[in-house]
Amino acid sequence: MGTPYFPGCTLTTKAKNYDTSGKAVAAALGMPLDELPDWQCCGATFPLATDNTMSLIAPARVLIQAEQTHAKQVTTLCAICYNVLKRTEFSLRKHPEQLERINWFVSTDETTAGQTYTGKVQVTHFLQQLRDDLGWKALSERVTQPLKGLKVAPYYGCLLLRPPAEIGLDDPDQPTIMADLLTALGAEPVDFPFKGECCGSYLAVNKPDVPAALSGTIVESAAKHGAQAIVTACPLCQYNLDVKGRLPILYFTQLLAKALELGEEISNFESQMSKVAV
Amino acid sequence: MINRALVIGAGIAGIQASLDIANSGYQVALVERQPSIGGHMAQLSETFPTLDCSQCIMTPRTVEVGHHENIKLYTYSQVAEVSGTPGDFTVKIRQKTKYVNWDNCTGCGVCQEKCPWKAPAEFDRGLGVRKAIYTLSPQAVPNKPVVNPDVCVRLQSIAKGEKLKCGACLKFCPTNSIDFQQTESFVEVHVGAIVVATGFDLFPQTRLPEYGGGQIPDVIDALAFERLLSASGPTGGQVKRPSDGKEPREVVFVQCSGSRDPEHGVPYCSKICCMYTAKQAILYKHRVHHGQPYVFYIDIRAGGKGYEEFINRAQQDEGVVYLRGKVSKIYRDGDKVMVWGSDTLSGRKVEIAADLVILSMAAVPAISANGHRVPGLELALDMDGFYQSSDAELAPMESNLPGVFLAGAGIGPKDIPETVAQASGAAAKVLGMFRQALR
Amino acid sequence: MRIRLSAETVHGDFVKQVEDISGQNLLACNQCGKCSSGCPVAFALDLLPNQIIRMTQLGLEDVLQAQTIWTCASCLTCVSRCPKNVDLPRVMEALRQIAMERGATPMYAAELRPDLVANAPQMAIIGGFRKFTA
Amino acid sequence: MRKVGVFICHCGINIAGSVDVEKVAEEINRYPGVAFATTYKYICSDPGQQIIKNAIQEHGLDGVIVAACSPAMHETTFRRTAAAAGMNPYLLECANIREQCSWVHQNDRARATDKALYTIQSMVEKVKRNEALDPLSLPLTKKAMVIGGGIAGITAALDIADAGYPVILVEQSDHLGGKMSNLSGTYLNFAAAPDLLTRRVDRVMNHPNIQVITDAEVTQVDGYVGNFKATVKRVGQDAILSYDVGAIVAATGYASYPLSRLPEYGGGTIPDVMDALTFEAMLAPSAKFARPSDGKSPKEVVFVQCAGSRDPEHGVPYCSQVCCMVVAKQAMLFKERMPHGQAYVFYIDIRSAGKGYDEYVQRAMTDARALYLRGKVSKIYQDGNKVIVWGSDTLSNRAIEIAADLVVLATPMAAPDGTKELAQRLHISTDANGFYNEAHPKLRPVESLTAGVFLAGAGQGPKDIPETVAQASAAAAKVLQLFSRDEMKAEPTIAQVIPELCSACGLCVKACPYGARQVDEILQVATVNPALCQACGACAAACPNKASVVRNWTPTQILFMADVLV
Repeated sequence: MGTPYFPGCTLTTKAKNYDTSGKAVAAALGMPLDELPDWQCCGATFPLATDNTMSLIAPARVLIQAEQTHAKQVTTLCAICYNVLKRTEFSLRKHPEQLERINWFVSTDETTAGQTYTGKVQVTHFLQQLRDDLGWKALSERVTQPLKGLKVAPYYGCLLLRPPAEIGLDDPDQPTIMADLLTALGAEPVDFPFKGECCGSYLAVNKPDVPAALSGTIVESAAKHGAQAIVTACPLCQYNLDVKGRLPILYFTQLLAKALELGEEISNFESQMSKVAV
Repeated sequence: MINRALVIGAGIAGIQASLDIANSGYQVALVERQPSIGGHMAQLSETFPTLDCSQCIMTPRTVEVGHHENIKLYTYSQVAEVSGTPGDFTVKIRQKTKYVNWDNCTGCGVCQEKCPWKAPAEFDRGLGVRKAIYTLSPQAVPNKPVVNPDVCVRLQSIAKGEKLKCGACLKFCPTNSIDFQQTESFVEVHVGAIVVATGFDLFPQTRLPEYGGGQIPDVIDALAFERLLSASGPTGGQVKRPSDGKEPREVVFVQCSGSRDPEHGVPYCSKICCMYTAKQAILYKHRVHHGQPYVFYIDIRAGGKGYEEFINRAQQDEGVVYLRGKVSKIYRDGDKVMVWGSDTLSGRKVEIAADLVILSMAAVPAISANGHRVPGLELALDMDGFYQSSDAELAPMESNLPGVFLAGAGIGPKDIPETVAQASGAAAKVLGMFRQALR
Repeated sequence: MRIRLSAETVHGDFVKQVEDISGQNLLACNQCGKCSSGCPVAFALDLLPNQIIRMTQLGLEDVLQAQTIWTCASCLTCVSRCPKNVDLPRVMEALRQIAMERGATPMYAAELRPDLVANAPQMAIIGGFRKFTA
Repeated sequence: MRKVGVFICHCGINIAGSVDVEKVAEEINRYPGVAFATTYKYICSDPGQQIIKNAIQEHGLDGVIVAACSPAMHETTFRRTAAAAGMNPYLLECANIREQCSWVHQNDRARATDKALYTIQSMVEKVKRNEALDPLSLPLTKKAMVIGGGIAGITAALDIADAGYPVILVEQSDHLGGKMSNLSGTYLNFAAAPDLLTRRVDRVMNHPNIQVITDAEVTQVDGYVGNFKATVKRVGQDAILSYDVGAIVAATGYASYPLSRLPEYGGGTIPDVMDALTFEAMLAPSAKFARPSDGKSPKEVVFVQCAGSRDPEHGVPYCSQVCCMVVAKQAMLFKERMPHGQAYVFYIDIRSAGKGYDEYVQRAMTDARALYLRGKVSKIYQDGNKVIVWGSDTLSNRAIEIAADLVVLATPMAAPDGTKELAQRLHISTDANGFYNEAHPKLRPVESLTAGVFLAGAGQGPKDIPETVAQASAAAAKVLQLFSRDEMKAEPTIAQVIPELCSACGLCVKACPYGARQVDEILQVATVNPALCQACGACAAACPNKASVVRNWTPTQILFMADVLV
């Protein structure tokens, strides 16, 4: 039995290849992801107001569902879902009275009657599982087709790492987790100063010129430092950066799939690499 | 080598230097131009950053000086002339006319009770009144009065050769210590070394016409506000504004009033204003809970132990509003005082209708402020009139004259801990001289 | 123009409301400017982050007219580097909520470019809108 | 039966204003044990003191109470008076009826008068049971140890040695001069400073009264004021040197904050991002003005102030005080080296408070054309052979980017590693930021709370050279003052152990905050070190057998006093 897994809206629609590659890779590594039954949207933004109980119900429901599986952790791939759920977990641990109210509210709904969140289950990102549960060394040993000579720039963006006090996955100013992954896969990580700069996020819908400008700088910088591709853990970053078409923007799971030789239909590696002339 | 030291000025610097020398077994002649010792520190309410009561931490020191067997006090006196060489100076001290025989006076205070003639009390920066015969404060050391000839009608009638007037003090003094025939006298002291600790005064408000030039009653300087805050002050520590005695609800503090302003003749930073202003704003808030203090500043200069933290406290815990901009104009509008400033951070011009305005006036050297220069003691002064150390950085306490040492705000504006350290430092130099002579 | 400061403005309901909603002590900010230094969208702002918090400190309600509060992408760069740990994104959120209470309608679904709505990831659309309806 | 005299002070109107002193005198006169009572306007005045002297002699008083202000004010004064009249000074006590009575009950004359009376009565009960004591005298070693050979230690050592006392100067490194020896010059008297320092170092090395021990650290300190035993260990040598000294000056200075703790500034990772001391070395006239990465001379240099300071989130809430001036100086030196270069300075507040300092910074702006920008830098990263700095100017309200050739971080002045440990060895305390605590922030800046241990320089908190030098001389003054006596007098009103009652349980040893207690294993009885005991009474409270008592503050006395008051 595998780890409960929360894909989130985007991974089942616009970012299907992230989802498929992610699941396949996990299975291949013997750490399968079991998608939560009838999960629902996490809310896509962590509510920042002090009185945010109402807005926390959506992400809290996800945690409640997850806890019913009696697993220790629930995994995500989408950086934004991860951020929202992780901060929710943090916030509910910090404010038991709020947790109590939410538990009560959710248990009044007959479909979820009696279900509560007690903090047993913890939110994690698949990257974290690879690092902490499997380990880079073990991973590299599983690689059958090392990505020799492939220069990839790891792009972390914002929500995978910030705010560090609540997320704690890696240092937001000097992250290494994706670079270490790339090394494990035999690729050559390209460090560049914009790895943690914002891509413009959801301004994509109402102020597209802002993400365009920001993403432009990011991609240019990566290219300037010799990257042949950019790897990310966030569908929104992927979307914003891809607009330029200057470099292929891949999910880290695609590179894993490639290195584990799970086939092009899973990894989508060649097709995306070939889209842009490097 | 004469193992006796002369200390000029009995503020906290002079007091500390005297005690360090006297407690090492050497004699000290301590000269102070005021009738009693303590200097400006005696005027302060509480001190930053610990909010210790100034009187309480200082009184034990003033009392110790008053009773120290190795310290001879010459208050209400001035050094008239210095001659001789290092190790053997002859100092001529002018003792101003007190019109009171201090040898008999017990300091009972009856004379001050009975005297009918009042004048503004300079110790309270003019906010309180004192009699023609006065001591600086009830806690004064020595606690003995002098007569102010400008106010005493008896002395004026004597001067004019008219029929003698008043004489209440004469009548009531239980020890017959009042002596209107007294004249100024001179004494000579022989000393081996000299410590000059003459301190600072405040730049006069009259020099800042755009801030009201001292004409607006509810625009006062920082020392005056200290007196308003002080439990021993004219209002017993209640914040009441001068014009109508009302409790001010909106209070504006104006930093760099004169300082950092070459155009007003004060190019330098007075160093202590940022901290005492924050302190005064906090104390005001403690006295008037619903009141709102504002502070106009250019840079907040909180370089010192616990100082930055103290400013943070003022800003985030005590709700003092800091506005980054120098005030341009202050004028009276009905019972309000209008302050025109700016906040360069929000990029806005700011106007505040204040009930009371406190000017953090520049600190200027007392010595040039009272124009008193001593023949035979030609100390080098810098362009601002402060004493010039032989090396500003590595020999701050050494003057251009061998055997003459410097301490405190007379060298340049500085806060109490730095002043006290310098004073002890100057004492070390004196002790070094005396001890070397032994060998 | 000259603004008139008084206890009413600097400790008025507006400031209190922002502090309540954001849970931040506005005066903890000493205007060092680090937030503006690092803000990725600074180029697209009409007021810089430090000005937003500054105007709020002073109770200047015209801060609500600023486009900045809508342009802020909540990337959290400022708060993760702030020396005084002031959570500026929460302040922005508070200002947005107050602005909306007062009838501000920063964006209409109908006005969005259809191609963007079609291609953009769900999270962008949901997130984008939630930000304006929190 | 004791004959107690009571002298009630009017203190002008300070006391008489709200206390009916005559009534109090009348009442107390009838109180058992009181042989004489009177009032006077100002008892502290000379005629007032005369009254006490006369009464002691006429009535043969063997107990005196002065009911006046706080004993902190005049206890010494009046005890001197009593001694002059031939009475043991420790049979005199002050009853505080001013600060603790008249001043706080100004509107209730009746009750203020009652309170004054009770206060005095309880004091009578105490004085009846006071023993006549003589001040203790302790031996004194007139030799000082100075820890730290920077400008602070050097100056303190010279001032003490010049006064004719031997000094042991212990320095951690292999040379004297400390951080200052790395400076190419100071602010105001730039050129002269290094020379002045060298001359001072030479004087120390050749001074007959100074013994310099380099490469060494103080490993243990026992004893107390006047009688310390300090052991010193030289690096790489097993030999332990031991010294008897009467006073110790801690002048251990500061350490630079590690660059690695500033990741967002590329600290430790970008070669051309350095701290101010490193840049100072680069500026040294002898050195080639070349940046680490490629040896080129930087044309555009960015100075980042408060790089860690005034930043609780980086663990440094305080201001480091000197950076504003150091940066201004370096900006000017840079301009001399690179006349066509441009310096930028990011700051929050310009803290040039000090004689001639503000003018100095103005010169950096106007003459050296350094561009000052008001905003804290957020991010620094390498871009090719440039270092990109992201800052802002909160005055023009612009976010700012500068492509620099070199970045200088004005990092905090921090307490050196090992400060805490040394402090513990010296039995002195450190503050939240690891700097030595002074006895009083205003009036005792160079004294620690442990008698005989003094402080100088940046070890007590960030400060510049003039302040450090003044402090060093001040610390020297305290040492000279201590050494000026032939032996040390100490108050006899300290803790005492009644051997018959003591079970050597050792509770008092734990209770004593001053390490003044020990258990004599042979005699099986607790002992008191008179030099360390501060008479706080913790031992008396802790002792299960009432074997520990503070002399003239015995449980019996306190009970009798309480009886009157409650």
